[in-house]
Amino acid sequence: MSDSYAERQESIRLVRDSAAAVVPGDFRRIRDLRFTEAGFDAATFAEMAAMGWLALRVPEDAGGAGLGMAEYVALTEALGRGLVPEPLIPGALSATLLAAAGETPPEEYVVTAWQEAADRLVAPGTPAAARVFVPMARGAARVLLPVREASGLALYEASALPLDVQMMQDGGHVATLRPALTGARRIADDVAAAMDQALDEAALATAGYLLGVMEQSFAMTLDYLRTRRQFGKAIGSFQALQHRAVDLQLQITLTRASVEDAAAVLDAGATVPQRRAVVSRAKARAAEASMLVTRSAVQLHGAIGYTDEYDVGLFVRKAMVLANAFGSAQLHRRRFVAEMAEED
Amino acid sequence: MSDSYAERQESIRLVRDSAAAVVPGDFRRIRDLRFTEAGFDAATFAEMAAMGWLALRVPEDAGGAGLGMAEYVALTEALGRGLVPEPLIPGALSATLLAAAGETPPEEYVVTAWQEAADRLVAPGTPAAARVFVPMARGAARVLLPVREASGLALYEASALPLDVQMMQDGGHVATLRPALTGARRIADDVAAAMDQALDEAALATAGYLLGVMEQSFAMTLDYLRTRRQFGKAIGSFQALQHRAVDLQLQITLTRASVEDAAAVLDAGATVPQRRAVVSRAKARAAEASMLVTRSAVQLHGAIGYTDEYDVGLFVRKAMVLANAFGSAQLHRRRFVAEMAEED
Amino acid sequence: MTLDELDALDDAAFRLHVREWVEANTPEDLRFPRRRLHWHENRPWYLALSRQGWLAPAWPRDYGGMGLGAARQLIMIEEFERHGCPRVSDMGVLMLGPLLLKHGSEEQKRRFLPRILSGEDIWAQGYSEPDAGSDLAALRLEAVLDGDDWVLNGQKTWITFANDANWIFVLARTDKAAKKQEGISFLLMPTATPGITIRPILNLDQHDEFCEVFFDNVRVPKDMLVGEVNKGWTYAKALLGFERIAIGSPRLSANALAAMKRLAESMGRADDPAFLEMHARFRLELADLKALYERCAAALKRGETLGAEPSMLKLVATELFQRITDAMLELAGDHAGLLDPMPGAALHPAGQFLIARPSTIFGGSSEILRNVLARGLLELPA
Amino acid sequence: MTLDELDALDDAAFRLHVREWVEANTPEDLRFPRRRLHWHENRPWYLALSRQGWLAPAWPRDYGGMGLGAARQLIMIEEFERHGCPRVSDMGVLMLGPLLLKHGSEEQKRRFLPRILSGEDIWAQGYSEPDAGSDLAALRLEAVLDGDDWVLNGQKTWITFANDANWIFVLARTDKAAKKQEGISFLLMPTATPGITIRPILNLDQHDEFCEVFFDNVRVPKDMLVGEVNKGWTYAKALLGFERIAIGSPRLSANALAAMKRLAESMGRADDPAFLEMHARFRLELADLKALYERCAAALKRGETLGAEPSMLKLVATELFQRITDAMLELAGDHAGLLDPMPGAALHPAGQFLIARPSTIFGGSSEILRNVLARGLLELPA
Repeated sequence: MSDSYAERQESIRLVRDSAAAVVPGDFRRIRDLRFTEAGFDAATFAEMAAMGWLALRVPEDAGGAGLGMAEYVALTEALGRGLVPEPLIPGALSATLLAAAGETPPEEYVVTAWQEAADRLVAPGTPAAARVFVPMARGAARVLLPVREASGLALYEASALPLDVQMMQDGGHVATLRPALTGARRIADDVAAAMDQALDEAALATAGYLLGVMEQSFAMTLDYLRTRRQFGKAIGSFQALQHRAVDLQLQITLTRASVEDAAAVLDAGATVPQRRAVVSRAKARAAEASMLVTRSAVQLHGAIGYTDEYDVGLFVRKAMVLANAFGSAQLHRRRFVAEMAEED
Repeated sequence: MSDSYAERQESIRLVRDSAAAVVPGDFRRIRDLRFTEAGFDAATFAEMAAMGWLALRVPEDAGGAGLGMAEYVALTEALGRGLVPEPLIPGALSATLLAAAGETPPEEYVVTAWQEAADRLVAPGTPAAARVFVPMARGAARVLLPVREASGLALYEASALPLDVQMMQDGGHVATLRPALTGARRIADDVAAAMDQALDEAALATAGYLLGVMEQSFAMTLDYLRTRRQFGKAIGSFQALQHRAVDLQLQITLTRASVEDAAAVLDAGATVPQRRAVVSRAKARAAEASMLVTRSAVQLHGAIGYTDEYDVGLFVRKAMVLANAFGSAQLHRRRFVAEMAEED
Repeated sequence: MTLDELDALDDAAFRLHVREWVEANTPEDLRFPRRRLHWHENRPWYLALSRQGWLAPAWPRDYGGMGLGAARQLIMIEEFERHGCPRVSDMGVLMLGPLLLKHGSEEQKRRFLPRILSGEDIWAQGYSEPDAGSDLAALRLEAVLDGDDWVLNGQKTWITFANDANWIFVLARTDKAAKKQEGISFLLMPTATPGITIRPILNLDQHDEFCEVFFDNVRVPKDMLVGEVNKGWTYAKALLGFERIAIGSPRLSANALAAMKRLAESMGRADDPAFLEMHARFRLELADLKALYERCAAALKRGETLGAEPSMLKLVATELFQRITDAMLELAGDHAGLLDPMPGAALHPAGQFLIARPSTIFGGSSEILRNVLARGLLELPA
Repeated sequence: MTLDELDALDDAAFRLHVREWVEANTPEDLRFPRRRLHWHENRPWYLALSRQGWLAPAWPRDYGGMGLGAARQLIMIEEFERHGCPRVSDMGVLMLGPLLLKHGSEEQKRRFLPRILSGEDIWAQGYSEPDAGSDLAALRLEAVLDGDDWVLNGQKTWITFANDANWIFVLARTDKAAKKQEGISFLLMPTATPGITIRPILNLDQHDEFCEVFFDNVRVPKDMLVGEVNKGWTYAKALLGFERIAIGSPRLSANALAAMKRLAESMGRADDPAFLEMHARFRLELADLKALYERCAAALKRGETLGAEPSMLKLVATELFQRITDAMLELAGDHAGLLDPMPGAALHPAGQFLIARPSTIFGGSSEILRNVLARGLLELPA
């Protein structure tokens, strides 16, 4: 990660460009996949894996792309702009765990069932505890289970588990899984440190995705303000709406500064407390700002923004799902304070 | 307090009209009294006492006017509009205590030194504790001291005590007094209940004063918005400023509803928890709203609002002093929650 | 109890009587509905009110109403709200009825009012258009006189439950040469009239509450015009203020805040000091909203006319409702994104969040209300 | 160390060198001043910088400056801020110097620049007028050519420390017939010129930071015009952006937040969960402001030109500063109204609150900046 600034920017640009392949100009594909069985398209997921995105954070000598968090958040930001439903972030989390255990990064969607309660960012690994909010589980080829054992946080692979599925506002789903270790394959003795880091990286990647979500919903809102006319003029000429738009832009600008700063800190080799602090800061900001921007986008569109058929509503519903994924703003505010040394 | 609505409104109107006597159209008198020894005018105070305002809440059979809290907050609102510096509220508090002890309401400024720490609304009466934030003490003719004794919260009168004076932003002052009971006159054995009620009434009267402060500073701001021109038109025609003005009006409207509702609840004969809850609600709202309105008034006036010679600044400096007098918004929010039964 | 007997009660006894009847007669499964109910859902409650003669508290008794003053109407509304009675398909009762009573011909009154009271006719209100929402006077639905018929061409949108209604009243442009607010007329027609097409619009809450209505050479007989031609805007505008008092009720915020507390309990955060602080702030705001609402209600009960208060009330109430539901989403953690209510709890933060959205858009958007208050109440220059 | 020797250092060594010198040479009693200092107060620090040759990092070396690039200038600013160095009477260094260097005659440069560096001349900036603040181009101070002199009549206001300055530069209208932004010229004169009257204005913090300046038939020789006649607005506007980066520094908010914590300790509230929650939110906001500031600083260090960023930074920084000081007042309880610092503690919540006020008014008010960003950055229509 010691490349020059220019080299780094070029690498990020390449990632952004490649993302264009799965981010088309309209949201037809996104709409068609809503509320379907898998909630995403396996072929598109495979294409993303083939581009090396699943293993983007896996070191090159472990079969990955060995890229930095700066590239990862640039990628998820691009995906967020397109509301891409393929579960890259949970898939990449699993790839990182598998790589840490010495296994080849997968090509298909492998989901890790780490969460035991709502609004958590730790994997207790309680052997018998139900695993909740497992994202897009019906489309997963394999399930990884962290399990607390004497050796540490062991990692298992289980092929099938009973599912209890709940649909989400964005058209995807989450599942509750009950661990069944009978016949499960034991992959590693202790992935505790890798798990912690992977969860932080997933939280930051989610912040990046939310940045894309708010950028795009804001861009659509600006277009609407420029073209929609009321009382004989474009509504974007009304000063109260202009100032509101500027306030939203400030939130987007701050979110970008926060997310990209966090990525840079991680890429520069942060200590665990530093990593936690900057990730929590970025995720807290992205969660709050994405809700503000997407719900304001609906308000600024007026009545049409409240219809399901108009695309701007897709963004608020995506933010409703992801703002709290990998920890709510509340959780991250507290973690930030707990991890931060006193301010200078 | 069981008069008809129309009778009550007439009584309130009379109080408002009489207040006009000490609330002139300009702020010359207010400016002249700033940072002077007493901080207020003894003759004006005597005039206010002569109109029966000090003993407004004292029952008629005890020599007072026997009016309700509705009249009292209408009066303090009018005084707040004029930034009247005479310490009516602390004076009335003392009058209420004296009346409770069977004494005649005073004609001059008697101050009660009840407070032992910043941001409190209880009078512990610790015998040796310094009494702090005693308002306008240099202009007081007499000082009352509540003192905790075996009999309850006894009340003493002390003629002179060493002063440590601090000037305030509004041009008045507060003093720290050290109790000296030698030679003090013992007035009553237990004024605990009267003290509690008097403090609540003072807090609500302060909320009324703050309502007047924000009403008047907002009215001046509206005038300025209507007349000041920039970029070729009145700045009040700019929509962003219009919406800001509406938001301030909403706060004023809510404050009025809150203050007048609290006064009505007290006048209807509230229980102690009910009284505490509604007073705290009104004072919390008035404290926050008055700071918002007066500081926004400065901002909306632009550079001129930041000068000492322009009157709008007098209002923010008055609010800075009174927003936290008889308890900050924080204190009152907590007291409200502690006293309120669960919401329906 | 007859209307005369009701009149003889004092306010407290009247309230008690209403309360007892509402408790006994509101269907349990319709109370505190999460969404506005379709006609096929609210019909039992509509018909219960109809049978009791309580459907139209504001209409004169000559026309089947209760003929109550504002104070008694408010007591009824308060009791309905307290018991979570659902809103019925009420465009006929609330909007068309008062308008016909004021501007309709005697024949129109005798023909339409009884069928509203009986539930035979369910009305939809056709005002908004794709380019005439907040700027309603910009409407373009065209009505041209052809022999004895008006011929309508154009489109309406955001028509609440047009898919439930068998009749619709519309504002249509009958004089293109006139100024914006003039040249608009008020017309009535069955939704089954040839040329009318109704298309439901799914909203963000996945509910088909709104519809688009298309008019393609729709012929409406001349006698279906209400009042004078080109005066429709004036008639309609006088009634538009009505919705604002209802939407200024603290009930929605109170329900949301109660739900927030249950949510905090289910998340194990009910004793969390940060939650308690936030909750306390909302409780204070709700209490002040209630004080403002009751102040307006008391003025109405005294027979006073309200000026800017309903608009201020709507701003305060709807924006508080939104802020409470915004905060609920953060509190809900991973539950915030659930499409359906949370398993095992009658809680649905996402649903309440979405339902809070349109309250600042419809019935006078927050932006428009602020414009109007700035000019009208604060007398700021244009 | 000579300038060439400084050039030879890498950034880290340069920063260390600056830091050591600043630590050793900033007068202790001037650090972290509560208010902007008068010339008689900041003079020792001004002269120390002058003696060291560090007063004008941005000026070319030919004219006595350090000739540093943006990166090194920022390192110096960062170190000055870290040590709480006071702002000096810097209108000559920051505003007039760059303008003369770009548009002044060689004679003007040779005459005025050395006297700025030596502290012989202290300059005031005369731009704003009573009816030309945010709308600066509306200025009306009139300059009419009479023989070899310009004759000035009119008034300036909000002139920072005009009472300290012996020279003043002004924008004056030299062509009334031209359009608003045209017909404005840039003129220099001693404040002792006959006909000039300076009146200090007390601000809310009871500080005489600003002055009114009246011009009554003030005669200014022709050669005191900078550049071309009627081009003054263009010259001045190009420099107006400068102040915004400095005012976007997180330092003021950081200092206020640190003071808030000490205040909470002195109030016995440092462990109060509600305080901790509020403080945590501000810490997060401050950290993000720092990230944004450092992002802008890094771009400047790379030699990039900033567009809308300084304006955004100013909005974020000044509004955060205000919100922190707003919250401090509530926390301070009865201390909030004190005219002077709290007894026994180096805390003055009222002072910080008042000092935070003008930051959103001067140097581009928040309202004007939002207008400009809406049109320029967001490309919203006029």
